[in-house]
Amino acid sequence: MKTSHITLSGIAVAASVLVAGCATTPSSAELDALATQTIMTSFRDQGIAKVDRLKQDLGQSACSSDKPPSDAVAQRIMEEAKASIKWPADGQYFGDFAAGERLAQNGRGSTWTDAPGSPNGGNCYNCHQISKAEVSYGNIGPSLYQYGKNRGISDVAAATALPIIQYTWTKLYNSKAYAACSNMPRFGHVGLLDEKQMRDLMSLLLDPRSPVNQ
Amino acid sequence: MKTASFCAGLLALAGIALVSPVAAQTKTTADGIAEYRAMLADGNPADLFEARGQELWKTKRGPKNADMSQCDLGKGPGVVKGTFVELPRWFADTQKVQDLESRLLTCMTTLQGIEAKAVTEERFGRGEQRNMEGLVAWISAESRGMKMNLPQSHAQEKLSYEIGKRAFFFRGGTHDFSCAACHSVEGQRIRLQDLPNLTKNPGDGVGFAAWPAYRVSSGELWSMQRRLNDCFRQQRFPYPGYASDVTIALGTYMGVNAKGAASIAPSIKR
Amino acid sequence: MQTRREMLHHSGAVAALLAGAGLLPTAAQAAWNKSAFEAKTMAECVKALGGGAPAESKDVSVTGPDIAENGAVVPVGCASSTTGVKRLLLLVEKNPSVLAAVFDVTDSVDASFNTRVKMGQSSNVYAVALMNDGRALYAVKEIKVTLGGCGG
Amino acid sequence: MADPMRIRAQVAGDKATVRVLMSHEMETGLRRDGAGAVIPAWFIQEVSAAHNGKSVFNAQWGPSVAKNPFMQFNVKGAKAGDKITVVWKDNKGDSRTDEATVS
Repeated sequence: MKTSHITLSGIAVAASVLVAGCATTPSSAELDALATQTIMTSFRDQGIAKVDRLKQDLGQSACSSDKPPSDAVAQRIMEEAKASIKWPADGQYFGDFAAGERLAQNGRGSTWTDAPGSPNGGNCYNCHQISKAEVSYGNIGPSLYQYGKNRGISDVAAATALPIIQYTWTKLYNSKAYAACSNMPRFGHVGLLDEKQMRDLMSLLLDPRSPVNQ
Repeated sequence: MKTASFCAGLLALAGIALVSPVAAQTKTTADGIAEYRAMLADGNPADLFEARGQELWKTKRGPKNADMSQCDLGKGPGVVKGTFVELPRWFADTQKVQDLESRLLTCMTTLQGIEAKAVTEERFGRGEQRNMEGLVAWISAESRGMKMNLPQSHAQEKLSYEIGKRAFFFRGGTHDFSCAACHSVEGQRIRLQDLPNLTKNPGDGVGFAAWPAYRVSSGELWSMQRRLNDCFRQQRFPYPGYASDVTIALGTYMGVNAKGAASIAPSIKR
Repeated sequence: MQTRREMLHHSGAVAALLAGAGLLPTAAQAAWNKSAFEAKTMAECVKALGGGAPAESKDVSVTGPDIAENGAVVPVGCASSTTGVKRLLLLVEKNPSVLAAVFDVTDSVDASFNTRVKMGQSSNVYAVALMNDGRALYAVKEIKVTLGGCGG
Repeated sequence: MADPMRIRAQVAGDKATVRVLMSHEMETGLRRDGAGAVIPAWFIQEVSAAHNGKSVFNAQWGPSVAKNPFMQFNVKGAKAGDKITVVWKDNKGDSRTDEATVS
């Protein structure tokens, strides 16, 4: 690999090369290596946020530039994500929509100011419109207002509802199953939310009695 | 300006607003927020920090009992006006690309003899960090209205930009976020906060041309280093070192992209 | 929350005893009116400042945004266009204590003040004019406080 | 000692509009620090202003006035060159007096 000789010496070497009037600009691969080196040496552990969070898996590294990954790579990311899905142990997809609303409102968790073991919120309103009563919502993700109603869910126990239910569970569990470079966290796969919390969010989105579907 | 274009966008959607109560409500909310921001603009507590910074610049401090009047922010010793809109830039004496804060840190250590760690290891808003916040408030205010114009002639300045760009798009952490996840598309918001597209010039007084800023939420003056630090915290990343290479490179990337944008720093933000 | 409320209630009662019922400082350098600042309702607060039963009036105005991006700083104003105003008050109904500020008006200033207050949640905000004849006139505006930022 | 106030006093017709920023924590006494201990109340309680040495109003504030307070008022009959003085005093007995010239 062409860039291996500079990965350890890092910026200092590259800098001296450039200062010495190197006629050619560094290659893209060399810049990538330098950037990685810079990132790795600029961060430190703080609280629960350790530097190992900078270790990228395929989905992260392939979605780390202004260009999307190749179709083949994107396909692989999505397939791996689909294979990662764990369905709820007892086949029970639903919980408490009121608890789901609280989770959707909660943007906390996993930062270096959060205590070890403190639960994660869903961060949902940061990016999505959900219940109509909450006017402070983001728009990075699509509106989820009337999510279940718009998909014709009048009874979550109906057999016809199952495909939508499983699609929704999959999105929450590992959003990369349907979009390789989705900006949505992989709540189930990474363990940000537990099964109970996922069920509560499922109810918020799909239960006909949920404020979302009024 | 940002708000105005946002409202214009909503007016363009008026057809939808007529038939959709949701869109109509969004418009009301956006107008209300714009009204709130306008009310706060006259009387920005950043003024208080500017006054402190101006005083600090000429105050003899540190083991060397020196003031900052010989500090070179890129336009020669003691020149302040116009420097803010050209940082980060290459400095020959340190052989580094430096942003405003890392440069001030150099001046505080070399001119005044203050220990670097008294700044880099201090909590934001306390001690020498509080002094730093005053200094950046005043120094940025001295370039208010001027257009961002970072130099890109030195190879290291170009390198800093390229590294910054890659750091901007770098996904990581528990939530798979990158800077770009929120700041690479127009018209996006987290909750009701507009997210400028920082991969290009987002316009006068938006994004890089608006920081440092007085943060209403904490009642403190936030420097760019602190702004980036809290972005990374919310990204669920580990802790970026104060004035570390990655934060300076990100400053170069955003600052170069903002070329031509008039600075309103220090501004006032939620 | 409840413990604190009880505590405040208790100290409020003590303050009321110390102040002596209805005896209010009228000197220019008036001491800080503890019982007014511990009041939980507009009526209680106005009473502590020597005013009568509050009545809504077009002669008083309250200004502020319809919606606040952050409850930590909410710009509000109180004003009165009529003569005979002795004091202007700014109150936030749902704050732990309702009273935010009292301005003693003289002929040398407009009966109009702007400041910024903290609001713990969406609430009615009142401007109250205490008149020389003891009347208490008010205007009200609802200000919605939104959750902002990433929420972490 | 507290930082100076920033006072802007500008003629507007037959009066002057005065805008004041004060540097103060305005701590409510209801918040807790990281260790769970109550942060004691610390806030400006009394504010007054004078025009060429003559008092124009007194105010009492509670802890719900926002941190780094802002205040705006109009002084009748104030002309360019006149002096506006603002005084604040907090619940710990600290105080600050600053003056501005009407422009």
